[in-house]
Amino acid sequence: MDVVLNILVMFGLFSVGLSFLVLLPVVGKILVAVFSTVLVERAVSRWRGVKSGTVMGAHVVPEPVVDGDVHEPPSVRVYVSVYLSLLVLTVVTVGVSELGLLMREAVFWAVVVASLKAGLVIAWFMHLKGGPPMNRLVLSTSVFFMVIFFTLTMADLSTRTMGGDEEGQWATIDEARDAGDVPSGWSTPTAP
Amino acid sequence: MSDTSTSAQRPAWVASFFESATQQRSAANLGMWLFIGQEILFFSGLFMAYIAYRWLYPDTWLSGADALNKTMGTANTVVLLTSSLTMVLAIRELQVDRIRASIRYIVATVVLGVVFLGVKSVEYAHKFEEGILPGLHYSGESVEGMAGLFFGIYFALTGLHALHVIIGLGLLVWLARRIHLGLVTSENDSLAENIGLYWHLVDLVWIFLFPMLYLVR
Amino acid sequence: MFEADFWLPESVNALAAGSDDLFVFILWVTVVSLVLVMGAMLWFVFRYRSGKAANRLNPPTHHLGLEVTWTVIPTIILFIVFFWGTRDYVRMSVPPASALEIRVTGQKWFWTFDYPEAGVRVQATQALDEQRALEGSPVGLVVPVGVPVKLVGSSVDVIHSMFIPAFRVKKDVLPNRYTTATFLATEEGEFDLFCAEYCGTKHSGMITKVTVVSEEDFEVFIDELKEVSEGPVDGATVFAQGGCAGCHGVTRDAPPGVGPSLHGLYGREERLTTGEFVLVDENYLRESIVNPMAKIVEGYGPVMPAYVGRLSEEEMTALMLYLKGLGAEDGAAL
Amino acid sequence: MSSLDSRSPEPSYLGASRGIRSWLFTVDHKRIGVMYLVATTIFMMFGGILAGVLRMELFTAAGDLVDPDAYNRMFTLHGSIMVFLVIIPAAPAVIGNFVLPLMLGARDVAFPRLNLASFHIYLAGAALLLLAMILGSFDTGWTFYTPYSTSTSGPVAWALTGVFILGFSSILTGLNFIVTIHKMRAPGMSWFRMPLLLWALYATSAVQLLATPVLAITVLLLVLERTIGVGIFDPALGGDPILFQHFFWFYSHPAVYIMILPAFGIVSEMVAVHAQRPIFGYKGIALSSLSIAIVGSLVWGHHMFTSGQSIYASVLFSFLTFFVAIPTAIKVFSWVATLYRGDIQITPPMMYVFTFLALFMIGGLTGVVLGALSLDVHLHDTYFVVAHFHYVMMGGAIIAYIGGLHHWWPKIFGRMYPKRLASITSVLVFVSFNMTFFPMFLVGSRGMPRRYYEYIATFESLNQIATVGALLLGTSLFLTLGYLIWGALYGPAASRNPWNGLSLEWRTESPPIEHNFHGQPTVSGGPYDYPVGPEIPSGDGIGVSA
Repeated sequence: MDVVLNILVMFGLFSVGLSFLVLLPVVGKILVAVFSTVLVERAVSRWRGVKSGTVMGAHVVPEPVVDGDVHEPPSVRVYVSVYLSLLVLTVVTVGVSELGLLMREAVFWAVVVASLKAGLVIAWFMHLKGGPPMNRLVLSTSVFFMVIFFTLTMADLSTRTMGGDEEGQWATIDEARDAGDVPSGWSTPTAP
Repeated sequence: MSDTSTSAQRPAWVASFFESATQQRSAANLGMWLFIGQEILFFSGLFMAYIAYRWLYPDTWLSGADALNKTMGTANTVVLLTSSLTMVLAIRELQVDRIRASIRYIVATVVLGVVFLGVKSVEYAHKFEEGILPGLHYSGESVEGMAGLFFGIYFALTGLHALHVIIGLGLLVWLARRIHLGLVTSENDSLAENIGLYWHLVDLVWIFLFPMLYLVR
Repeated sequence: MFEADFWLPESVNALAAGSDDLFVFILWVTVVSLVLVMGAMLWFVFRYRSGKAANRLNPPTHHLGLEVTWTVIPTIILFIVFFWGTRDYVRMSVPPASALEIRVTGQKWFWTFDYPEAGVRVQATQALDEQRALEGSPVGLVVPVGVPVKLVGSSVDVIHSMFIPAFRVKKDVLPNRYTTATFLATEEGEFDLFCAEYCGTKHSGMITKVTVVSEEDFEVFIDELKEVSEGPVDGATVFAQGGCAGCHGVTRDAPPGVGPSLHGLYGREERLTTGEFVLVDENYLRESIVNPMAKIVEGYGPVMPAYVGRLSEEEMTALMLYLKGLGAEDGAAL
Repeated sequence: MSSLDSRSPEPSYLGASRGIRSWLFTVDHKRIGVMYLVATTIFMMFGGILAGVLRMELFTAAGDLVDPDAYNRMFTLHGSIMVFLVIIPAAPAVIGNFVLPLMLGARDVAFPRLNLASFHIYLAGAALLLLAMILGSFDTGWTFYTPYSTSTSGPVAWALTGVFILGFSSILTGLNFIVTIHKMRAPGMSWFRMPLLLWALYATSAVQLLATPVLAITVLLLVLERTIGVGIFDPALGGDPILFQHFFWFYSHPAVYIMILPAFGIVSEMVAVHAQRPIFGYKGIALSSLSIAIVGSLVWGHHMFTSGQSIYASVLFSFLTFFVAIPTAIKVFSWVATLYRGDIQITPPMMYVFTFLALFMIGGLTGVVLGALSLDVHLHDTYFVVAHFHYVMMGGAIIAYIGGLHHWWPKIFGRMYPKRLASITSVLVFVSFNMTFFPMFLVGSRGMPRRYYEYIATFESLNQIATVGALLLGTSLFLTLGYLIWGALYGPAASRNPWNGLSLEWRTESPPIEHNFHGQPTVSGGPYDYPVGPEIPSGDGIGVSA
């Protein structure tokens, strides 16, 4: 096991950890931006040839300061166009899966399309856009924690075999079975 | 300060401990979003398991996705997306005081939810016939490697999602009744908004669940 | 009080040499900050207690210098502790290339040590350890002094953890993969080895010794083991080395243990947890060893580990013979 | 607010209605708080008695008092009860429920029926845990590590379902508090005019809301594993037991902050009120609560340094761990600095502040030892860890909670307990606490693993000191319980504001009326704006500029 390499990797991980803390506010802002789908909204506005911020409905409601007591429901047209975009994106994601991409690319595109769809649902169907800003904070915080959960857990799983030693190697069931060491204490699974 | 100054305009549905209808509505809205936040974390556990084991057993996941019925998955996606549309339309109709239309849209949402569950149970039934059961009970032949694990996650994820759909259906029926009785109105629509938010959450989970389980190979 | 000896057992692992210094450093940090903070607290209480005349004019609510100081100083100390601890940790966890490899297997509730190069195996149940101690032979895990050792651990049932305080070594052994721990013993002697991850009824009995011997003695030890393993297989030895005695009594008046007493078992009818009855014959015995969960005798839990693949056919035959003979003289009367 | 000076004829919340149903189905946050108080106290006594038996068993090196399975079940129950039924609900659900709306100047929490529901859910979860105990009890340890928890016999699934349900109670309480703090603040109460307890409860609630769902899904998967064999953590199917530990600690490490953050808030209140001066570094304390909540959620892997986790992940987690220590240190220094130039009242709550500071510092600093990778390898899963978390959880969270009870007792029940006896008892608690848990540091660092039913003879004398200490500690806690109950029933009537506090709860009656305040209170200054001139106000005056 190359200690120097290890230490280099460790410092790589430190900087990841450090940037987590330093970038906390920035990450938060990015998440808010993504989930308020500012970009999507702008694109739709441009496409429909209207001023940005007016896609929400025929009657433009100034964003309520604290809470939406002023009730001006968005127009049916907006809802239907969001719905149609969702259907198009569904077709896209199914289509992409038929292309036979490499696994990494397939995962990437699936997640991107799913996030777009989720953004549409959240922004318009769930009225995050134009709703109280606190809702964005709540959503981005929970997404942030979810990302933390995924990243730090994967920081363990993905570096286990980096030592190149037996450490972290999977004594898989098949291997164990060959060696006659089936982990026991459980009923043996039905052999496939 | 006292309550008397506001009590003249104070509707009966505003609880005594709230200052105003606005305060009550915004509290309900924030509460629901917090609930959605915790639901995201709840499902993140299963997605975490999915990611971790996908990393450890990529081959199993390849053949696992092949074993699932993509057509039914896509159909269910369309059904759920449509039900989300009928849901927002139901709330919109309620807000412009078209009660009958609103209830009709809720009924449509419920029907779509039932269709979703129907497709899901057909899918489950096929799996069971092929001996595809979660974990220990897996006895199918189509999937290589840690098939029990893959289907453990598949059934746990889709099962919990279906449970959320069932709860949502119950809530929708209850909502329709309350709208019918005039207990939920265009003014006092927090309940409708929140059940709507819940229904969209169920949709959101499926939006991620569908490509991850059915599509990505 | 401020020496490492007071707090920690003597360290005999060359790879962990000096790692105790960090403990002493933090101990001093702790004492100094406790004295400072508690001292300040008590002084303020004495100085400003109610009813005592004191200057209480404009008590400060902010003091930038002070606040920066008490943020920066702990930060610096914590960084020192982090780098120090990580440096020692890396040194302690990386096995030297020339390390002697020993496979450690945890099982409810005993340890098995395999020496792959020599092809020999030692099992360390409490009973076997006592027996070895009486015979004057080395107990438990035997390692040579001055040679780096790499323990490659795994478990056959639940998570256990090999913990050798004198070596500052601790590593969980897992049922699905290998974990490693490493040390270089600097002194001969006997040191405790504990199971540190809770594993059930006899968790606290899953302890043995690490015996560090000279290199010559180590060779003698290995050679003796080789001789024994090449000799004829004896059922009683298999029984003892398999750890069976940890749970099963073999005498007539043995108290009921974790598992049923095996005295006079052969030929008996036993009631199972399912309510069915089973005749104890060779097939049942074999099944219960290989796959104990299949048929469990009423009144006992599903706790016995499976021995599938852990016994050679020869050992199994010898064990069967031994089990059949247990209490045979009065078993016939039944 | 001159009308407040005359006692109103309105009955207090205690006497507003009668009968058991008026309690069990009340939506009044104060009554719900009192019911939580009763429930957690009963469970704490139960958990404490279990601890007593465990200590008696460990009095001698040989296992002779109970059999090993009984011992294993008892420490499991002790841990599960203390964590899930006592410490997690104690401060937020008892003190939080009672005090939070009062401090905000609100008439109730935002969702009173939800609040009652979370109490009922809590009772249901507790009932399931106790049912599991009656059905033969479970021996998994409160950590439920797989594959032990999936393969051992016993009603583990019942206990897990209980934990699942308790999680919901915790989530709903957190949700309720966040909405209440956002939406129900009295006119004039800006974020930085909130008492520090509210900041702490806010941070706590955020953690409850974000971390508890992961516990819920984890135990749900375990239940599915035990009932239908879903296989997600089963090594025989390729499942990874360490993944379970990630799941578990993603909740259970932040859970430590669910326990300790309200304690920080309680201490902040008590130290300012009983030193009769503005708190030092208000913003530092307030914001450090939030940063502890965030950073504390990034460090769970430090429970897994020896578990077979990748060493790179261990290094990362160790690094992040030290960042939690910094805001914590800032808080401790600020509390001590608050004593400077104060008018320090040596009252029972203040005695508990001193106790808390001493014990929590020891607990916190030994945490630094455990955060260092090289030392944790040796100390992990030994009695050193047991001592460390008892210093933090009991010496920190429970001591602050007991102190908080002393602080708000006259508000809750309108009667005062015997103060001198209370002060003396707090010293007894301090001494016997150290006698119990300090020897555990030593046996731990010398190598005694935790969860041991019998141990090698070398450790006997230190264990005997700990056992004697534990019995003394139990006695002093029972004494505390005794005089508190006596005080609530027969003590002298307490004034509206016995400690001269400035936050809103002291402006209403003791005990408060059912709707908390006569009219809507308003706020025009900070919660600790004591006059800072040479004159010290005395007596029962409210002394607030409002």
